[in-house]
Amino acid sequence: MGFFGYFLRRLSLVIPTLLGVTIITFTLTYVLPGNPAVVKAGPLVSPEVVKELEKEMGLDQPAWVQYWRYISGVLRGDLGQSSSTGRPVLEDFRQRLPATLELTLASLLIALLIGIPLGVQSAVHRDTAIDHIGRIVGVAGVAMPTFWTGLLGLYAFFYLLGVAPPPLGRLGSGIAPPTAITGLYVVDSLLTGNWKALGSALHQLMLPAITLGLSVMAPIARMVRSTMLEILESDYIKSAWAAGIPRRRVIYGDALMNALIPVITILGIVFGFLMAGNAVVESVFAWPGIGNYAITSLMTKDSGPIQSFVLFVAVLYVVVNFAIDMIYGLIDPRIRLD
Amino acid sequence: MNAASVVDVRGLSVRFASDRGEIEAVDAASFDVREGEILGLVGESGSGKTVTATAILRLIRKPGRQTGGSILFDGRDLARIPEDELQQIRGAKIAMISQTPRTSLNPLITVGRQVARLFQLHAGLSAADSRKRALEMLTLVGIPEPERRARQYAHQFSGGMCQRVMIAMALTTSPRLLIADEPTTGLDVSTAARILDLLRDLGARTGASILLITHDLGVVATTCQRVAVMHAGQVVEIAPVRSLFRQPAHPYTRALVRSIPRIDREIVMEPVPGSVPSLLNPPAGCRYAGRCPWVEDRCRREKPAMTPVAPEHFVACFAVEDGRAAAV
Amino acid sequence: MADITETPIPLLRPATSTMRLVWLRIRRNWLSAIALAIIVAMILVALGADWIAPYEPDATDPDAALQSMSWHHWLGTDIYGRDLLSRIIHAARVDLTVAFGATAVALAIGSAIGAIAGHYRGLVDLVIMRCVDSVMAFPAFILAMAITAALGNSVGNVLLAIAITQIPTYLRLIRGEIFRIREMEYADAARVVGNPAWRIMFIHLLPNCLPPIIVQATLAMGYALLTMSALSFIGLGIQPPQSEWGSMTAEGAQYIVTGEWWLFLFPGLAIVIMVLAFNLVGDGLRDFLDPRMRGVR
Amino acid sequence: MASRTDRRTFLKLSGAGAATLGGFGGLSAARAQAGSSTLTVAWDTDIDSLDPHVFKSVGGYAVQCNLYDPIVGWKVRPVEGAKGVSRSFPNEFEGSIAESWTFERDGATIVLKVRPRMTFPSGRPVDAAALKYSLDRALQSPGYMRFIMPRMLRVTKPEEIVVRDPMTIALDMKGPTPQPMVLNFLSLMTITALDPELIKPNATEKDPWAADWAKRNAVGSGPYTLITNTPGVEVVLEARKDHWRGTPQFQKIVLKFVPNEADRVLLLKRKAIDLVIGRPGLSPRNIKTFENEKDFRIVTVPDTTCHWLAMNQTKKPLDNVKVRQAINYAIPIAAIVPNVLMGYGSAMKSPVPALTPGHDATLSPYKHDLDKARALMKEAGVTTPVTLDLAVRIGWQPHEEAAVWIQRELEKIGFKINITRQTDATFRQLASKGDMQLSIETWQSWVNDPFFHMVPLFHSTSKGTNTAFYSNPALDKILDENYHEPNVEKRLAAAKAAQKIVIDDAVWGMLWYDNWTRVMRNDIVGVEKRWDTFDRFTSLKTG
Repeated sequence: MGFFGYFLRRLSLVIPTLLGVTIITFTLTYVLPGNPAVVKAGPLVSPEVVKELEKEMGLDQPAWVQYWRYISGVLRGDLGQSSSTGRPVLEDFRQRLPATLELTLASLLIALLIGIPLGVQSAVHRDTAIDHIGRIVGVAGVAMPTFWTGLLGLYAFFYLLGVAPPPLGRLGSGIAPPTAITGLYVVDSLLTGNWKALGSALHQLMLPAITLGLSVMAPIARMVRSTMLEILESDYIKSAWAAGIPRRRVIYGDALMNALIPVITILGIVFGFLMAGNAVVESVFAWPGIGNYAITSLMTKDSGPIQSFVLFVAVLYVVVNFAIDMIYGLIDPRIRLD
Repeated sequence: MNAASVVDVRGLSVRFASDRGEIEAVDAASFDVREGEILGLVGESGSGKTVTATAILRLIRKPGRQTGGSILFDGRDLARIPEDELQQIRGAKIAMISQTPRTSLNPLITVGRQVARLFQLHAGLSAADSRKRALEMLTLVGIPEPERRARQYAHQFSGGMCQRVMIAMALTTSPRLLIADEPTTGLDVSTAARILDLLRDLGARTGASILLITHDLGVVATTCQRVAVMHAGQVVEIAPVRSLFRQPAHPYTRALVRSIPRIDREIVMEPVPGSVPSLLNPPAGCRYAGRCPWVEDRCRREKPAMTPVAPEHFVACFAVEDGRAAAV
Repeated sequence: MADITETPIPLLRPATSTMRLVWLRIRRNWLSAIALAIIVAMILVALGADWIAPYEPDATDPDAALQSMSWHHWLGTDIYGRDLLSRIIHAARVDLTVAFGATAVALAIGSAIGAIAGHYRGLVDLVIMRCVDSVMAFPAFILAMAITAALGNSVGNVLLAIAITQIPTYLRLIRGEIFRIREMEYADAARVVGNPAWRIMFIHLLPNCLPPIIVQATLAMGYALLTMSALSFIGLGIQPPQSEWGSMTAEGAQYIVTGEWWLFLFPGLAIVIMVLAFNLVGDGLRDFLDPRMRGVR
Repeated sequence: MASRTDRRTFLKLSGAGAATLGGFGGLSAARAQAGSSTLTVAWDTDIDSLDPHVFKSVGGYAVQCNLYDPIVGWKVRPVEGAKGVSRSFPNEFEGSIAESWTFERDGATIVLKVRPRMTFPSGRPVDAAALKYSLDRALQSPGYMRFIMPRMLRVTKPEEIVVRDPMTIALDMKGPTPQPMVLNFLSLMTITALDPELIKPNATEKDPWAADWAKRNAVGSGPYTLITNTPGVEVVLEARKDHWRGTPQFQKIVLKFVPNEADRVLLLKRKAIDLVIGRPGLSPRNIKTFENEKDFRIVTVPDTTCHWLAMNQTKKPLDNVKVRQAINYAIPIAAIVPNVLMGYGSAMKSPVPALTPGHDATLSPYKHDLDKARALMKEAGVTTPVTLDLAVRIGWQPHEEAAVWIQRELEKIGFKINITRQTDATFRQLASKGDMQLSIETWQSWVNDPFFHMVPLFHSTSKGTNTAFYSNPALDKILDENYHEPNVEKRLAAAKAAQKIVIDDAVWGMLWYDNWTRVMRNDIVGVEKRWDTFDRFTSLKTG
């Protein structure tokens, strides 16, 4: 019953954290300048009309009343209205979330596919040219602002070379989205065998996903490298060598398997980077996700989406980290069985 | 040399690079392990025993490297054969068990699987057959309820149990040589004794020769046929057990034998006077010179060669050569 | 007794001078050494901006608008005819101020609260740690974005926003170290002898905390620069007349398609180089200060 | 071919750096689509509401102009010397929903004759009853038409909207009203016909005009219908086959949401889109880069959008008329027009735009004269340098650039200017609260009438839009008395008097009038620009 206890222990930390999160998001919006009533009313109306609107929107109530209304709304799934799309924020989120998830997962996949081998090779060839190059590539990946790499990529691969598609959404023009199952176009088109949509979705995804993936690859590579170094020195790897297990299997089997467990724990942090990078990358590539939505809303001081985005990301971050802890517990028999 | 050697180590040198210079961890060590025997390799911590064992399997890792000597196994020099051939030898013909059984098992693979995969790898058995053989092997090394235990992970095993698993793994493919590196470290006395019994028993049954690395002369006395004494990276004396304990020749060996507690076989050794010399740019001569009561100028300048003092009994010491040692 | 299996280190005797060792380590970490040199150089440039910059950063010259690289303007000019090099040099002040400032503020606040949590333990600690958890529930950039959006985008607010995202790191570090020291027997012994508690803390805390803090702070400065530039890109950056590399890059982005690529490239490169430098130095320091790594090879 | 042009342009622009990357031009994905029926447009706005009667985003209005028909329309005529572009002219109207109209009671009643056989997409007729329902809704539903309609049309109650026969409707106004003003008002896309049978089923007791529902659903009779609206991605419009104007060439309009201006330029240059619309759409500097590209066409016509330096009179020393005059003498507008607007605009001579009736370019004495400015500063008694903030909106490139030019000149006459950049929303809030000192403001009047234009900007009761917080009873009196003056001559004379007061008082730091400019694929013609500046896609075609 070790795992259940572990689950409960972690869960008991999650709830106060989530409460804290809502207090922080509420406080931040409460002091956010830009009177939503003024924005809603438009320039041709009198201050009296604005006052009336404020009252209607409950902006004249004390903070704690507004917080209570906010939190009970959130629990009911009412995230307020967006003044720029005129729709409930939840509906806008639902529409845009698949785009964000698709980009995030694709980037994570790219980061893992590059980061893990890079880290392994750096560790195996420690202090050789391979290690140094890997280190520089990794550090350079994090050192470049994502909007900078994104725009450079767009300029080079779309404008100059024409190999990347125009940054106009998730599918090329004239291509109908695949039948919605998961909302992720790549997955859905695979499931329905819609190869045309698959090709287009992958093409559109390519540049933003690489941009975002490169920016979070370094922590993965670094973590893999350092844990691999430690594990390659461990007794069980030595005994694996001594037992004549082939080199590839020792490195990519025995050692990597163990090295990936700590990597799972930093996936939480990587996810945080991804969510942050997402907002910027989505904005650069006009990717129709929630990050882009939040940033556009920032410009128009559309507080509903901003507040909801920050809250949503934080909650998602907490949940993801919790899930990662649970996965960690399930994978590592030392936690699962004790 | 009467019996055939399984492995013949000749003039083995291993060095480690460091910031401050080269560390000569093993210096021209020579010894052999013969068919069916248990050879003890004794010495204080840091005397180069484990490095020697690691070198036999050619598993010295950077910044270390073998700088000289040969390791003859089946008439071939292990230091010079290609890596993929060596892969066929490691685990299959030369197996090793370590002093840290608990950490030497992969924490994420079930114990049974770790044993079974060696059968698959070295004996080419199918997955099902390997599993069966693994269970047999676990039974053989005295793991109770092998079916259940095979599905467990290393952290659910005690140290002694882990060592049994290690032995089971080492013996899966009936190796010709088993290197046991301090196999009883960290185990309580009775467990240690049982592990040693098991080793001796299995060694005899499978015909494997054993290189038993230990710092415990007591273990050597009860387990080994012959013994090689190492000090600061050099082999200073080789002798049959009986001969060594009756008449230790090298001053270091004498100190070691003196340090054995009388009644029990506690692993702790009385310290030999003085401390192990730095292996960083060591002096040219005998490395025991700094601690030796009979030291003379020549000891610091020249390295003594192995000379016979009795049948099968060799020692590297000018004082013994000169007969001065006998005076004590 | 450890055996030789671990490492041959126990056998080492100091046989060479300290200077030689330092040199050896620098040689091994030449990349970090270069990075450190870049940081020092950039600090000097920022301090001496008034003397080094060839032009006044805000001096407009409509006749020289949007010129490419030339002898007169090494990195070209912007739409107002302002010299890009001079602006990058002056912007270094803002960037480094925020990077160092945010780190210093985070360190100060984080240590103070961490010390309180570590000292009082119990309920105080519990409450503080739950607050920390809540703050850490936000990805750093998202939190910085929300704070800047709420407070407005002045240098001080951007600095504060970045600092807030970094506080938990130092707080937890200090708190953990205090807990560890309290557990240690020699601290009790020292107390019996009559050393005041703060002195014990200070004496033992400093050497233990300093290396990870230095490493952390160095890396954090790189992140601060990146956060600031991303904030600028989404329109929450520092406002004119102050300019910083991120806002310059974001503004420059408007001009790539019309051919004035230098306005985008060079300020961005300044960020890349500085972040790279901070990261490499941080990595180097980690290797240098981490006792486990010391002396190997 | 197209890709080669791109490459050459790029090589020219960026010199050596591109040479290394140059070998890949053949991979361009340029879309050749002359005669195509789909028009892909980039804009930077979402649609916040489709309800004609509420205040909304630029996107909302722009789409509505294509989904609804106005009651009366601004007539367009080809612009001389420009290919394929027409514009509206002052006080020229054409029939739309109302095929014709007559005035009764000395201009106090307007009688509208509804176009026969006109239908909604549902097939139901657009008749007097539908129009009556729509006008009643404008007057009563939540939104801002209920404030504006009584003010301009002086129609306050539903009873004043009378159905005379199934195809005739009359509006009884409070008194004689200037005819152009009435017709201008009826040309707004916010006063239109909604399909009553679609609205009614969605009305509730709390929401009798189905305001919630209408926000998300278009119910107009216009040339296009809304197919999809995916906020943040795209809006797709499809042409009606049975619209009274006939079938447009572009059957499908895809409006792509591209918030970043650099991206819009990139997309257009790569021909991934055909046209950029919106405010500002493209800034002059980016427009200029298309000037020598043979694959693109720039359409630019004068417009009524005003840009000025707002001076908050509640802040010292901006309350001093001499200081404000000094600032007007210091503004280097002659340099700003070519260097910031790149010629896509013209210097402002009066707060009433040049195209608006009553505009008088002779009233303003101001020209760039620093000596005069310094003298005025001295007269005003301002000696020590005064520090002022000059606020601009982020992303409004001409404003940001002009601010620097203005800053430089103002610092020469004794100011210290800090330029601050605000997001649009913050900017608007600071302005309406009176927290600005100097700011660059902009205004465009959909109704091309001097009084409609001046009242919100200069009348002391116009909170929120009178950003100078200017208050002058004499001006208020002129504006109030002549707003509904039916005598054209008298009204224009009053407009001139009002202008003179505003100019003499130097209420604005006068900057410029924008041109209305669009960059598009070079084969698109039939561009029509109306007073409200929103694009109508129905007239566009290739040729």
